[in-house]
Parts: sequence; structure tokens; C-alpha cells
Amino acid sequence: MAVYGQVILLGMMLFVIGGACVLIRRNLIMILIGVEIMLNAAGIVFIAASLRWGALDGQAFVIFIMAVAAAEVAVGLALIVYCQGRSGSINADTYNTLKG
Amino acid sequence: MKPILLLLMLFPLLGGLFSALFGRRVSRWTVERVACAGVILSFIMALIAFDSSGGKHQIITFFTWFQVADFSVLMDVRFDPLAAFMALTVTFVSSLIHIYSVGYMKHDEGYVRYFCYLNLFVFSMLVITLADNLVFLFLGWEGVGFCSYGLIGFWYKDMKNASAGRKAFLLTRIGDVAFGIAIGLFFLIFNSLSITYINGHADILTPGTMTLFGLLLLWAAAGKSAQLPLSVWLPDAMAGPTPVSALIHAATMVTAGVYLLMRLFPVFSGSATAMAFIAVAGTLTAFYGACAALMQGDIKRVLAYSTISQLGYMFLAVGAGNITAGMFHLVTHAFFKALLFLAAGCVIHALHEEQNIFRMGKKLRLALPGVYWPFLAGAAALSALPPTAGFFSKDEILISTFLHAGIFYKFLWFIAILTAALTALYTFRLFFIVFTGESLYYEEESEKSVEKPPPNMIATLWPLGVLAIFAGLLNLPAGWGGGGWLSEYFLNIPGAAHHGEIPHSVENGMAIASAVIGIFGIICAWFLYGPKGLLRRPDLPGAWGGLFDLLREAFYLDWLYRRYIAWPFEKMADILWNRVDREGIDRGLYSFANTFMLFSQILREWTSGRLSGYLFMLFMGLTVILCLLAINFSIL
Amino acid sequence: MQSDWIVILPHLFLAGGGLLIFCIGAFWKNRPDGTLFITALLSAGAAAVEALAFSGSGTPFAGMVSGDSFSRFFIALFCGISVITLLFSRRYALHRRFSGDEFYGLILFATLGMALAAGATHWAILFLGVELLSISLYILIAIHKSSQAANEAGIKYFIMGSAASAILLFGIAILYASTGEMGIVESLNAPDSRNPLFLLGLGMVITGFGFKISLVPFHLWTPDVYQGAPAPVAGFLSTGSKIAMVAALLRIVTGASPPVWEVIAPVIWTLAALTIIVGNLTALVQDHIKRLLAYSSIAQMGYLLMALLASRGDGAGASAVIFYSVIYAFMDLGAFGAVSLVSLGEPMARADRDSLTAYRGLGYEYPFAGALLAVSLLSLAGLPPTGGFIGKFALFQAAIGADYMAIAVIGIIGAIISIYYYIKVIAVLYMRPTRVPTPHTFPGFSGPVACASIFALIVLMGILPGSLLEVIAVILS
Amino acid sequence: MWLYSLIFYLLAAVILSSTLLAITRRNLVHMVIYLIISFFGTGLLFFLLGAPLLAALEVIIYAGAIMVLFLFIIMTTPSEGDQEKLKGEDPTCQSCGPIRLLHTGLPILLATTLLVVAGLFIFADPEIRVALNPAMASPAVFGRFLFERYWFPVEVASFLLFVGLVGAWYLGRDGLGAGSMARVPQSEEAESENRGEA
Repeated sequence: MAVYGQVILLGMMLFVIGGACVLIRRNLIMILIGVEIMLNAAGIVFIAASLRWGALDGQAFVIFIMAVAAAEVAVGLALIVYCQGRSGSINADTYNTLKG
Repeated sequence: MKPILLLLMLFPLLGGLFSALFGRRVSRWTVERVACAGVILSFIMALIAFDSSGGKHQIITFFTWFQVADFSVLMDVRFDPLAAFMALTVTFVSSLIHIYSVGYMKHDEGYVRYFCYLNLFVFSMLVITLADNLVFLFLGWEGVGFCSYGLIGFWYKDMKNASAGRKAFLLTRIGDVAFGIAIGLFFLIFNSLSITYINGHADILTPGTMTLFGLLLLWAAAGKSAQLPLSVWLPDAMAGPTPVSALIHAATMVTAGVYLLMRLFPVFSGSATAMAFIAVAGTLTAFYGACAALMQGDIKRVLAYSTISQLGYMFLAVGAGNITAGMFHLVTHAFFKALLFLAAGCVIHALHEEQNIFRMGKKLRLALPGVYWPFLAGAAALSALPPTAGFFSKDEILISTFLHAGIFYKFLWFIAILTAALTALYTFRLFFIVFTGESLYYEEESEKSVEKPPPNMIATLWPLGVLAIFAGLLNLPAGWGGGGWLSEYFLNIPGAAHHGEIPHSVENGMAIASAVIGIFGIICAWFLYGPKGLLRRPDLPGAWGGLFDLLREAFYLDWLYRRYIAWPFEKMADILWNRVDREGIDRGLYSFANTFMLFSQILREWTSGRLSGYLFMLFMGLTVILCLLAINFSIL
Repeated sequence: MQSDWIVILPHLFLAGGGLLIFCIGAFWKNRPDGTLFITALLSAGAAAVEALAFSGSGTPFAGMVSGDSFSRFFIALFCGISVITLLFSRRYALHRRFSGDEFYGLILFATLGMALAAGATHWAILFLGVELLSISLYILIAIHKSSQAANEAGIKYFIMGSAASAILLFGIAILYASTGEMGIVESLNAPDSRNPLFLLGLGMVITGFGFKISLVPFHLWTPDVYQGAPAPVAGFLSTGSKIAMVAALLRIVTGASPPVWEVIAPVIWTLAALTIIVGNLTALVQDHIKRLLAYSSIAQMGYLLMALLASRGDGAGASAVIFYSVIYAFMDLGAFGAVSLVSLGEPMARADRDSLTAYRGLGYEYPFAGALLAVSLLSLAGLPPTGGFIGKFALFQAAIGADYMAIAVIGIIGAIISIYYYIKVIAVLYMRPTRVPTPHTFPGFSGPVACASIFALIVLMGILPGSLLEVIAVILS
Repeated sequence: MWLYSLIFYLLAAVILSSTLLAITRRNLVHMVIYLIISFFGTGLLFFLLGAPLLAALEVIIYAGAIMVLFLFIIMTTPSEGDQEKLKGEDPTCQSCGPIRLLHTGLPILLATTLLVVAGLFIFADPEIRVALNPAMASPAVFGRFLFERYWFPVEVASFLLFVGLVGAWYLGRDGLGAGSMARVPQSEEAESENRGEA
């Protein structure tokens, strides 16, 4: 079986990939996808830790992560669609009238 | 006792709040009555408290303001004979001034603001008088400053008045800085801010610290009490309504500085240097004020410089280590200076806001006998003629200065007694020019009629007149058959202990000397400024003119301030304000402030409004935090 | 078991009130706005009363929420914040036509989220509380649909907030991975809570928290969002959500074991110093009042963090943090509330009255709102006799007492700088107006009631802070 | 035992590569397909790590519900939806190549640094090399555990979903503001503005 650290590292790498997606892409939908990847990475770490410590708490947490992800996606996509309907753009950097 | 003291302080506050909140809704009559009632009730409470305390020390905690760890600010008052006497004086004089104000402000539209400030002023003064905690006291100290700022600049629409208010505010603020530092030091050393505690543990201070405290407190008091070199605001502060001048200059605000010194006397009394400094500052101020008063042409400015001079005497008393004499003079001065100001107010009122003394004359004596006689009483007291109140109080200061160890004090005594002669001279100069002879400006004579002031203004002069003459009975020296009641009463006050028995020869000699000098001054005044006086004119020709100008401009102190202190500051502010003048004088300070703004602008650019930048900073911050943690944990 | 339920009774009131509001909104024809408003007020008020009156004990539900007086105090505070927000937003929302079941219900759910986050003893509850709060706020910020700025603010807060939540969550995952404990304090004190993996998680958790309470360098969203959001919501955001996180952070800081603390204290120190400096400096050049308040709130969080550093000692720090949180809540709500009151009369009703030039002479036009704004700003500046003075005094006292001299000096310098921009606003408020002002009065009761209560609270805490400090001492003992 | 390891490495490779491919796609539909592969892989990993119920949920919720939602949105968003311009191509900066490089290069540099630092933390941990023993929490056991110990957070999560629902409904419905709202007392200005909009 795999070593614990390797699973954590896998989670960490996924997290960084998600972060990179958030950082590089300007499409609001892609940024949201990046966040989803980060949440998913946390799920992997939780499940690995759950196995490592022999307790089910970590697995229970993953359920909540899924709930949070679903709620965030629902609100986020609604917000994105609504913004796009108003200003016709899903490029994150076009939303820059407030600054200074 | 607690409810009485609470009420003593609360009545003026409630009066002020009433004016502030409901003043516009209710009639003028109500505002006036409520304001007066607030102060008069407070006076009654002061009487009751004075009576029931019986000269004992009492510390009463109203409530804890706030307590943070080991630092607590208690709203507690210290009701000792000094405070009792001061409270009595303050409330009494203030009550009369309030009643007087009703008449004086009859035609002014800003009466609500006026009475609100006036009441709050009395409240703040009572806080200074009674507070035991220095932070509490400081609040009153600032409150007095704020109210005086509002009152001096009361007719703020006139630029000159507003700037006079600002000047008073700024100069007293300079003094407050020293007070603030002193409070900080007190806390550092004593870990307490209670005056009682500090006075009780003053013996742990080294002489050096005592000197430091003495100088800081002197600096603080000099700001409030208009001593050299912070004296210039007081003459300008005449811009306010005359009752305000009476309140600020006679009874309350300016005495706060002296009172502070008396209150904290044990803290610096052990340091001869500090005492000498205080005595010198007082003496010089007394002399300076008397000289400057000699040549003023404005009735209120004469009185203002006279106040500066008399406050100098009080400082001298503190410096000579006799705070009983200081307090005694403070009280008698409160009576006769309030009297003089209020009488001056009547005169000004009668002549339709005329303040130039050379436009007055014997017509006033004929038209206003009710003002003439009290004014004479006040002038006699100010000139320290026997047997008026001023005579006894000033005499006591002179005696204790004379008897103080060191040849140095003999010299101070000499200046002080010289000043006494000058005092008599300028007082009666004022009196003769205002009430005798002819006005120097004949041509306008016919246009101006003398208007009789309302009776409640005149009426307030009489009790003050009586007190100006008879208040000396409070502390009649043994040589005059008195028991020195005030000295007995103050026996327990730290620093008020007797200096042993005063030799009768000194006592009598001093009394005779000062009486002679006073009378000599008056005779000189008669010849110089009487109806046929030699110098009865607003200016002098020739070589004497320079001296005259020097005195009239009060040794050009104002000018010096403007030239060497105010001007650079104004310039700096100017530069900072309109950036056009950026090539101006103080580049260093300018670029300092500019650096802030530049940083600010740069940081503003940071918030670029672009989400990608924000997200970048979010992850950047995460990385930096992780790096920091890694360094702390030394795995990097 | 019964005491378990008493502990979550305030939560139940908030949740039940929210659900009731949505039910009324869904099933009642012509949604009765007044009823919705009253229901929201009553639920929040009842929750506050419940939190203060009944003392549950222990940590029910397998150690997930705490029923101690600390969390009950904060729940009452959050309910108070939401009540005042509701009062300020009543007319505002009607005027801008976004009032309705969504607005009132979401305010209650956000309050529930704050209550959960502040009272959590379990990472899952903390995370869920934070998320409940955040998701409610995403919608609340964008709730004014005809406002372009609100729209932009909503999307910005959503993107930043969800990214920060993900970081926080990953941090929690790593903490669990390294210790195997889900309890907050347990995980911080676990036997192997000094290994590198644990620190990695803690760093991420601090970042997540840092974003939510907008510490520099995670503060960039704050001014944009505050400027775009409707003023009452901005007030709610800047007080409630931040204080909830501060309360949670206080638990973490006081609960951390000494070796862990040694490592993270310098990080918190740096964040606090940066936040104070950058917040105050950037506020200097702001010419929009909501942005200025945003930067000011950033700086205020820096002061709080400074005292948080000192809160591991004798309790002076913790007491100062709690005290200042309360004061901060009311003065910031007061400032934003005043902005919302004076924005009522804006002709287009799209944006708030925001530009500083539009505030010229406003003290004469709106005497009460102007006075409220002035007092709130004076209190934020920390001048006596307002509560802010006592609060700041306590903060600096705590920092100095715990030997954090350098940061206290930075803080004091920052506070002195800050006086400039606060006074600038007050000076503008009472400048002679360019045109003759027509004094406005506010329709209805809610605005004036909120106005008066905040005014009274700020002054009362400045004059008589003793009782509150005593209550806090009881909480901490 | 080596079989387990082999499967793990295989899954890890699949997850990482498909996620990397997903985030670099210009075509958002391709992105969704790669991401679904990644989530399937994650589901299998969950199964491998002893969480069969979560493995199923991962596939159903992430790969199923959430991704379908994304797909739906991508399909309905008109213009930019499927052909996202890469960053740096914003209209204000047409032809500045170095800037574009900076815009992608800096985030990649930052992400790499983050990974390196985090990797340092992970590898510095002495206890991290412990081997995981296979175990399996059956769905029944896990379900019982969840609703016995964690029912309170589950309730909170339900509120979270409810709020998400409300938010999506509020933001997604037509009209500006509470369009269907009853008459509320409002000032004349608002009335007139209302008319103007109509």
C-alpha cells in the first residue's frame, strides 16, 4: 500500500494545480473550477487521514465538503450567469470599476 | 456627603445639557433661569458641603470610569479644605456672573449657546477643583479649555474674535502637553494617578525628579494661568463678552493653573530649584503685567494685564512656599477682579460697546453712581489699600517672600513691592481716566448718551464690592486682632503649614510699607492721570514714545511670537496646504508628510480592482506565510 | 441531553426564524414586508435574549459547539449586530426594492453562521459556519440587482471568498492529517502538534482567517466589496463576519500549545504590523467614504490582532480583544448605518452617497445621521469620551503589558496617523455647505431607533465601560 | 500489497494528468470531460482508501451533478463560453508579448514555489512515511457513524444547501430586485424611477 506521505503529496499537488488554475485563468467559470479542484484535493487528504488514524471523522468531513461545493457552485454559477447577463463578460478582469 | 458633592457637580452640567438639548425649544426666560439655577443650586450645595465637611479630608469615589488590568481611572473627588474653599469661590462668583449675564446678553441671539457654554464651563472648573484622579482632572482641564475657546470666540463671525479663541486654545494646549507628560510620569513612578496617593508618597521622589515635576507643572500651569512666556493669549481673549472675561480671567479658568500647583504642592516643594523657578516666573510675570497694564487704552486690556500680574503674585506665593497666602489672594482677587470686570462691562454697556478709556470721563460718575462706588472699592482692593481684602492677601505674600530663606527671595520681594506700587499706579490711572475729567474726544460727545444698565447687572456689583473690602477678615493677621481663620482652616493641607511665628516688627513694617507704597502710587496716578494730569493722553511724543509703545505692546511679546514661532508654523502649514509653494522653507517636514502621501498613493495602486491581482496576492500571502513558518521552524 | 438543546436554542431561533420568513415569503400572497421584517427582528432578538439568559453548559453534540459564556456572549453580540443592520436597512431596502424574504432570511442565516463559527469547538462546525456565513454574504452583497457596483462587489467577494475557503479547508485537512483530531483545541494540543505537517496546515488556516478578517496582504478585496455593497450590508460584513472570525481566532490563539505558539506568533506579529501600517496609510488618500471606512476597518483589525498576540497571558489581552470587538461592532455599524441613512435620499437610488465631496455640509442637512457619523468616526479614531478611546487604550495596554513593545509603538503611530483621515471626514461634514441645506428627517422608526441606540452605546461605553469589562472578566474566568 | 501501490500510482498519474490537462484547455467542454475523468479517478482512489460510499458520492455529485451543472452553464453562455481567450489578450494590451508571459509565468512560478515549500513541510515530517493499511468502512457503518455523531453538522450542511438554493433562485430569476413584490410604501422618487424603467 502506498505511503501516507505520498497520498498527502498527491492532495497537495492537486491543491496547487487548482490554485494555478485560479491564478492563470481569467474566465470566471475556470476560476470556479479551480476552486472545485482545491476542495476535491482537501477531500483526498481527509480520506487518507481517516484511514491513517482509523477514525471515520475525516470521511464525515468529506460529505460536508461535497455539500459546500454544491452550494458554492450553485450560488457561484448563478452569480456568474447573472453578471454575464448584465455586463456580457465572464472575464474576471473586466470587473474592475471599483478600485483605488 | 456623596450626594451633595455629586449634585454640586451635576447641577451646572444638567443646566448645560438642558440648554444644549432643549434650548431652542423653550423660551429665553426658561433658558436664563435654568442656567442661573444650575449654578446657584451648585453654590448652595457647595455651602452645605463646606459646612458639613468641617475642614476634614474626604475621598469619595463616584464610580470607576474604566479599569484595564492594573490601571484604573476612578471618578473620585477629594474634598479637602482647599477644594471646599475653591468650590465655594468658583460657584459664588459664577452665580453672580450668570445673573449679570442675563442682563448683559439681553439682546444677543446666541444666548442658548452662551449659557450652555457658561454652565459647562462652571462644571469643568468644578471638576478641576474637586477631582482626585489626575485623568479626571485633565478632563476638566480640557473642558475648561474647550469652553473658553467657544466663549472667547463667541462672536465667531468676526474673524478677529475667532482667531483670538483659537490663539487661547493653541497656547493653552502647549501647556497641556507638559501636563500630559507629567501625568504619564506620575503613573510611571507612583503607579497611581490619585492626587492623594501621590501627595502621600511624594517623599519617595528624588530632588531631581521633584525639580522635573516642578518645571513640568509650572509649564502646564503657565499655559492655563497666562504666565510668562505663555501669557499672550489672555489680553486677546478679551474678544468675548465681558461677563465671560470676568469668569475666565477673574474667578475660574486662569486660577486653574495656580490651583493645580497648590494641589500638587508636595510633589515639588522639596526642590528648591523648582520653587525658585516658580517664584521667578511669578515675580517676572507680575512685573511684566503691571508694566503692560500701565499704558493700555482699552479698559478690558488694562484689567487683563492686571490679571496676569496678580496671577504672578499667586505663583510667587506658591514659590515662596505659602499656599495659604496664594489661595487667600486667589479668593480676594476673584472677588475684586470679577467686580472690576463686571463694572467695566456696565461701563461698556452704558457707552454702547465703547472700550476706549479716553472716551470716558466724569459723565460716567454722574450717570452711574451704582457702578462708580463698587468700581472704586475694587480699585482700592486691587491697589492693596488698607484695609481692603487685597491689602491683607498681598501683604501675606510679600511677608512670606521676604522671610523665605535666601538673599534671592529678598530680591524678588523688592520687585514684588515695586510691582505693588505700579499696580496702584495703573489701577488708579484707569479709575481716574474712566471716571473723572473730560473725555478726550469732544466731537463725538454729543452723539453718545449714557444708557443705564439693567438693575440686575448693577445689583451683582454690590455683594462683590462688599467682599472686595471685607474679605480680608477671612485671614486677618494676629497683629490686626484677627485669628487667621483661613490659616487655621488650611492647617491640614500639605504644604500649608505655618512658617513659624512671624516677627511683629516685620509684620507691622511690611503693612506700613505696602500701605505707603499704595498711597504713593495713587498720588502719582492723580498727578499723572487725574483730570488735569500730565500724561492724560493716548500717546506720548518724542523719546518717551518708544517706551510708551514698548509698554503698550506688552514688550512686543506678541510680535515676537508671531515673528519667531507662529510665522514659521503658518508658513509650514501654508506649504503643506497648497502644494504650489513647495519650494518653500521647511523642505524636510514637507517631504516627510509627502512621503506618507506617496506611500499612500502607491498602496492605493495595489488595490488595482483586478481580480487576478487579488487572487495572486492571496496565494502570494499564503506562500510567504508558509515561508515564514518554515524559517521559524528552521526547515528551510 | 436537555442542556444540549439549551445550548443550541439561539441557533434554533435564528434558523427557525429564517425558515419561517421564507415560508411566509413563499406561501403568502403579496409578501408582507412588515411582517417579514418584524419576524426577523423578533427571531434575532429572541436568540439574543436566549443566549444571554439561559446558560447551557459543556460542549454538546459530541463536542461540536460550545455552550460556554464566551460563545453565548458572542452570539448575543451577533444578534445585536443583525438587529441593528435590519433597522438600518429597512427603509434602505424598501427604497431600493430589494427587501423581502431573501434579504431578511439571509441576514438571519448569516447570523447563524457567525454564531456557529464563534461557538465552534469542532473544525467541521467552524468550517460549515464560515461557509454558511460566506454564502449568505455572497448573495447579500449582490442583492441590489439594479446596482452595477453591487454586482461587481458580489462577484469579487465570491471568487476571493471561495478561494480562501478552499485554502482554509485544505488547512483543516492537513491539520487533521497530522494530528488525527477534529476538535479545535484538541488538535492544537495534540501530542505531535509540532511536526512540520501541522505547521503547513496551520499556515493555511491562518491564511483563510486572514482573508476573512482582511489582514494585509489578503485585504485587497475589502475596499472594493465595501464600496460596491449596499451600505447596511457592508456594515454587517465589516462587523459581524469579522468579529466571528476574531472570536474563532481567539479560541485558536489561546488554545495553541506553547511550542506551536512560538512558531506562529512571529507570523501573526508580522500580519498585525503590516495590517496597521498599510491600512492606515492607504486610508489617507481615500476620497470615498465607504472605501475609507474599509481601510479603516482593515487597520482596526490590525489593532485587534495586536492584542490577540497578547491574549495568551493574564487575560488582559483577551479581555481587550472582546471589549474592542464590541465597541468596534457598534462604531463601524454606526458609520455604515449613517452612510445608509444619508443615502436614502439619493435620487437615482442605485449607488450610495459615497464621494467625500457629497458629504460637504452634511452635518447640517442630516443633523442626526451626521452626528452619528461624527461620533462613530471619533470613536474609530480613539478619541475620548467615546468607547473607542477606552477600547484602544485597553488594546495598547494589553500589548505593552505583554511586552509587545514594538508592535504597540507601530500601533500607536498608526492610530495617530489615522486621526488625520477621520478628522478630515468630520471637517467635511461640518463645513459650510455650498447650498442652503434643507434638514431631512427620516421616515419611519427604524433608522432613528438604530441611530439613537448606537449613539448611546458608543458614548455609554466611553463613560461607563466598567460594567462591560466586568462581564468580560466573568466570561474569561 | 504491491498491487495496491501500483493501483495508487496509476490513479495518481491519471488524476494529476487529467486535471492538468483540464485546467489548460481552451475549450471548456473538453475541460469538463477531462475533469470528469479526474473525478472518476478520485472516486476510485476513495474506494482504494476505504471509503466506498464516498467513492460513489464523488462520482455522483462531483463527476455527475456538479460537472453537469458546469456543462449546462457553459453550453448556455453564449459568446466567450467555449473559446476562452487566454489571459493577456485583454483589449487594453493588444501586442505586448512580455506582459502576457508575465501574466502566465508569474502565477506558474508562484504555484511552483508553493508546491516546493509545501513539499518541504511534508517531507520534513518524520511520521509521514508510515504505510497505510487497507481497511474498509462499509456504507452502513459509515452512515450510522455520520448520523449518530455528526447529525448536527449534517443539519448545518442542509441549511447551507438551502441558502445556496435561495441564492441561486434569487440571482437567477428575472427582473431587477424583488419584482413580484407587493406594494410597499416608497417615496415619489422611487416611483418615478420605477416608471422610467418600465
